[in-house]
Amino acid sequence: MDLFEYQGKGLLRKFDVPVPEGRVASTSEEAAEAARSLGGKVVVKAQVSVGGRGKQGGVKLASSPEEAGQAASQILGKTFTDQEGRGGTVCKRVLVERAGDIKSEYYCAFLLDRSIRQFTAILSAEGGVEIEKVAETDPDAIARVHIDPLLGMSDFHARELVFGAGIEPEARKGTIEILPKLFRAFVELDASQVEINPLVLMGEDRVVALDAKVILDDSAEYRHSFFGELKAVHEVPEQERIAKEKGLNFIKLDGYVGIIGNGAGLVMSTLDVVKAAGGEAANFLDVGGGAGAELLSSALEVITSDDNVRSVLINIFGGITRCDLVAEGIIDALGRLEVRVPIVVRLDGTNAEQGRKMLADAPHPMLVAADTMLGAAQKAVELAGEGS
Amino acid sequence: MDLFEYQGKGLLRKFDVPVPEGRVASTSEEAAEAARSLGGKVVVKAQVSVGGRGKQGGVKLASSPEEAGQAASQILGKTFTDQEGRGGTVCKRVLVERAGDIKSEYYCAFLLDRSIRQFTAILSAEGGVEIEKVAETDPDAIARVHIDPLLGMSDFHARELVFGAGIEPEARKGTIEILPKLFRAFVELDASQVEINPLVLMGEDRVVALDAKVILDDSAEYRHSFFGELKAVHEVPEQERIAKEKGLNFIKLDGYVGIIGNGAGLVMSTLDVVKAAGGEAANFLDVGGGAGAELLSSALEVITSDDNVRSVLINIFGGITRCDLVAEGIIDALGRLEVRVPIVVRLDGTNAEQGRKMLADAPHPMLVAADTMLGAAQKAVELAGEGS
Amino acid sequence: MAILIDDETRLVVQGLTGREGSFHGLRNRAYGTNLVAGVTPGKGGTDVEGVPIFDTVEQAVREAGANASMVFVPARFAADAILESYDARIAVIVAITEGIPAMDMARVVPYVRSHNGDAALIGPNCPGLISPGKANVGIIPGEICEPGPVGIVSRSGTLTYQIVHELTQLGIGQSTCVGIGGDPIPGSDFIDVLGRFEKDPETEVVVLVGEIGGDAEERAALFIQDHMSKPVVAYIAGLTAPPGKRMGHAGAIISGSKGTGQAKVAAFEAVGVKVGRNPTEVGALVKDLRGA
Amino acid sequence: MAILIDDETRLVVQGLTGREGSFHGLRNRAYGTNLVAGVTPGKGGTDVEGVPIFDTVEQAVREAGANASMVFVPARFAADAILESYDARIAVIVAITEGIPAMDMARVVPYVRSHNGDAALIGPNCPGLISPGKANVGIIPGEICEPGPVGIVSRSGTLTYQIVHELTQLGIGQSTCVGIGGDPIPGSDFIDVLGRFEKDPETEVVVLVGEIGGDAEERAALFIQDHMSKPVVAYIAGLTAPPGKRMGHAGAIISGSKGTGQAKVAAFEAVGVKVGRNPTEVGALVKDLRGA
Repeated sequence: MDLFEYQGKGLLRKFDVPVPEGRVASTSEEAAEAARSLGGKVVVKAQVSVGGRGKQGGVKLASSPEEAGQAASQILGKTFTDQEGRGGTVCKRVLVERAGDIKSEYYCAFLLDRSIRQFTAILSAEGGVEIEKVAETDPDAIARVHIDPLLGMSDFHARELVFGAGIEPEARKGTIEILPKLFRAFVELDASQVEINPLVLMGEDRVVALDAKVILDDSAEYRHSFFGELKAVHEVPEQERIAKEKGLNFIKLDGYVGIIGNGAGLVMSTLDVVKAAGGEAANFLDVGGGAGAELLSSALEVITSDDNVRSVLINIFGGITRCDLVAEGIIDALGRLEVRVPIVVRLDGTNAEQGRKMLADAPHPMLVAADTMLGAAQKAVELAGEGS
Repeated sequence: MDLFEYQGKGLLRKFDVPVPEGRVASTSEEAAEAARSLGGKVVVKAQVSVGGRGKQGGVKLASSPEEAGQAASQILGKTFTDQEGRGGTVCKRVLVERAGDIKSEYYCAFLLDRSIRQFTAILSAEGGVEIEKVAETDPDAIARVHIDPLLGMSDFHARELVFGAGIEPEARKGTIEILPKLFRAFVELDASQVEINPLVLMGEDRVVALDAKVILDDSAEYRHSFFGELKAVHEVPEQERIAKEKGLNFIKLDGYVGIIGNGAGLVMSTLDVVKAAGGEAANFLDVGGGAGAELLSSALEVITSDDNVRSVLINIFGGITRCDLVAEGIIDALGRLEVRVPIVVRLDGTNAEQGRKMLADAPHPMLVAADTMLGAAQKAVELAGEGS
Repeated sequence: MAILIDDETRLVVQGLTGREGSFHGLRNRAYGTNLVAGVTPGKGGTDVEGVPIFDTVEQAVREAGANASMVFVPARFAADAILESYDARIAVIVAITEGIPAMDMARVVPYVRSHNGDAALIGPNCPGLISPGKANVGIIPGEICEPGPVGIVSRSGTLTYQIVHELTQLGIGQSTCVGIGGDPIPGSDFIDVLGRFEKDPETEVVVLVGEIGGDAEERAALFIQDHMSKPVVAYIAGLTAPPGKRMGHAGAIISGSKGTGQAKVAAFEAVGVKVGRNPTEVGALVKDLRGA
Repeated sequence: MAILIDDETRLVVQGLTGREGSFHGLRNRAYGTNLVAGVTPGKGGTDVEGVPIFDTVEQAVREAGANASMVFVPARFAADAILESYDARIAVIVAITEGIPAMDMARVVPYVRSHNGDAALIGPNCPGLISPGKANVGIIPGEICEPGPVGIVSRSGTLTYQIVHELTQLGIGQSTCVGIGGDPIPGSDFIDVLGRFEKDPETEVVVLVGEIGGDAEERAALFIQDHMSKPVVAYIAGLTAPPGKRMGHAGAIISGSKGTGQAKVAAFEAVGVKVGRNPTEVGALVKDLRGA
């Protein structure tokens, strides 16, 4: 789960990480009130989980409560896209923070490096910009250390980062102090990433996390009581939300061939095969392992509710999943839904013959059987009115 | 530092280890008052850091505040010896604890196993007796697991202990819960040993630490604020206390040849050589590395204040320690103290010639120079009026 | 021969008394796997259809001679279960459980790998492995496999079945099929399994089934170049996945400039590994190699 | 040749700007040790009598080519300093510092040992080591040593000097003298050092200096029996120490039935290792062996 800045900062504060004083507001009145209680200059920041909000007008300085209210009204309700200009997420909240005198901006991140099975910590003397850009233009400003998960972070790691990145002398002490706190937060929050950009040097040699991008590991939800609360404010598109509630792994895409499969790898492969056959997938939908009739029926419901879908491809290779139950789910869905697009079904593996026979015995005008994965993809693309 | 039972239990309580409710008392009135506030039957236990206090009358059951007071008056002021009947420590405090219905007694310990560089946890289904005896009579009742310090204790370690030792079913849950708490206490307290004998099963399947023998690592004192407070109540023999204050590592022994050396290994070797020459060492005194004149002078003061000492052997091999400073310290001591026993001095290593010359230039009737370690030992034994 | 599991395998299932554990454990036994024990704390002394249950893996090793384990316990207990098997000196630990927190595996995997070169952890979040005709440990359907000369190593489950199916359809059997799982830190990666296939006399060709995300495939390509004499055919799922979209597995995320399907295909082709464009073509490429 | 340190040693001292660190570091340089760097965080760019100071060990390795380190920082910073050297791929780490909490070393020692077979940690709480005529890293007085064929490994400091002195008096020099220190968990134990002496062509005889407490000597005896072709002479200090009395070192406590001086002597004699009754006799025994 990608946390909003204010959520991430709220968690970091529990680990004694210095962050600016601030309040969350979801109306311009609340924002003005927040600015009033904070006093002085404030920054009003869009709370959206996409990068590059600054360039899109999502961060505004305000020197009075009135200005803060105005800034909030410009930001709230605005749609933000990701750095490639894709997607779109409407801003529902702003974070109003006391503005301070920033002397230097750094970058800091903790993440899990799969290749070496260790944590990696990154510190850069240049912050406030994308770390990839710094890596290109000034690689010497970036220091990296690997931290063995069995040993944890030791003081020398922090020193190697600070001296390695060439952090200014007056910021050394503060940075050496903040790094182990961030590491502890990273580990104890079950984060897959803690990124502070920028980490800033302020007056009195204070080093403060001015922004925070924290990603939590959903698998660890069971051992953190705060997960549910954080999750509650995250909104996902309606169709994805319904799918998730039903236990389906669903992602909306831009095409017109609806895809249902079991197992992420097989579904990705099915997407590739549909593309190769000249089609465009309307979605990614993985029913997971051991799906029963009800889940399959739900999956078909989710897919066929999308008006962009012109044909559906069901590609199941039974393992734990039993093809007879898959067939039962399809028959059920066809009975209770008004299905107007062709549904190409390919079944193999556990109880495949039985499943195929069940479908053959329950003919439906929209139901099309296919013998192979490639054949099924071809047929689904053809029936969508496209194809090579 | 070996903690008293009540100190150990106080620390374990911070780690949620269940221990009986109790109060410390240093007079019989306080003990009676403690029993009154606890209510019902109580146990009055001598707080001494030697084993086997039970056999020496150091643990008494009392069913009323009056009985508790009487028990305390019998225990307080009593001298307890170690299990071999040596030494002697006067009991200054009792622990008054609520008595409970004990269904079973177990044994549990966490310690550092040097040979394998891991922690070892021991659980025995037989407690309340010496673990060495159980090891002889019923080895199957003892389960051991090794815990890698890098990984820490995992749940399976606790299960292996509990099922391995054959703990009764009703005590399994409680024991599996208490073990990780004891482990955490062991690690976080910087203990070199946490021993619970007995660990008991009480009513409602509760598993409780009825006794606690906790030894803390003195090297870790700097990171635990509670060390000083615990230490304050520990009394050491007068001579040892003075020596310690001066920075000397001193242990009183039963013989008559006073020994001063630099480095524990060399001092032990000197003791052996004195014994081989037919003498008995009066003490072990290590001035440590880099001792200066003042420390040497103090060392001589400590040794010669012992009336049992009939001769002194100073065996110094200079490394960081400079023999000229050693000589200076000896000369200083001879000047300011009334030394009535012969002092045999053997100097080698850093600045030895200079030191020897200084001593030769400052003759004193009690000062005897020796060329070798063996020769020095022989002479010291002879001058004590003994020898082979 | 085969790799990791075979006729000598003596399996203990951690969680055999659970619904999933008993279903798959007994299914593995029905396939011919020598299922010698189950472990469920507190249920020692009972049995599941004749398979004795022990309280700890250590007992299962000592009393039933178990040398391989399958972990089928819920995610929150799985890291501990893996460590228990490791501590009991189980040689092959197969963790099917999905949803184990990454922080747990970040400690468990390096620990298991660094301390004892002999123990192999497969998974977690994997379908297990099968040496057709010898032993099946996990959830791969045995019916679709045939004994033969092709080793398969894959990050995904059902996609592996698809590829096994393609091979079996062509009359080409498998020495061992290993699903290493889709977690960020798998107990064994492509390289570990490729190294075993290289040494296995029965394996003649290896099929590697990868996915977008991470750099495990790129590292495998380098390993193949330096250490493999046997031919390898690769397949990468997700070539057309839009960047940044999560595709089910944690492993299937495009991270930065690396990890794209195209980069992986290029890495394999650069070291002479043929890459099939779809599962069917993978079968055809293997057939060509066998024919050559 | 010699073991662990020699003419190729390029030493960095962690804590060179401190009083003790500079005294002994410069003394080691005066002996002939190639002292290439010091490390003190925040003092990078300065120097101590011409020896450049760096902020981190990693910089000292990269810029000054350090391959050995001596840790002279206070106990509370010492575990971190050892790990820093290890992380910077220093091959020989000599920790002189005493009083490091056992819990710290319980993590550091297994970590350093398990992850990289090449790095040797000597100490902590040790006098260091010297290869006479080549290099001296630590506090052993160089004047008492002579180059020669005897390897010495010892748990104590000044007692080692005494034994070196006995040998030198008899005209017998030393290849390397290693003080492994008296802590409960030493970075290197007798076995590690004995193994190195066995492989060192310059070492012909080994003297092992032990103490009461623990079972390191007993384990060394078994190692000698199984793996040493070179003769070993042993000495055990504390044979007459009363049981249960602490004798300065944490290592010098009698624990249970094992660890007595008598048990150690018996263990050595059982494998044919001669045990001197005092330091002088150790010299005589070595002389006999050399004469034979």
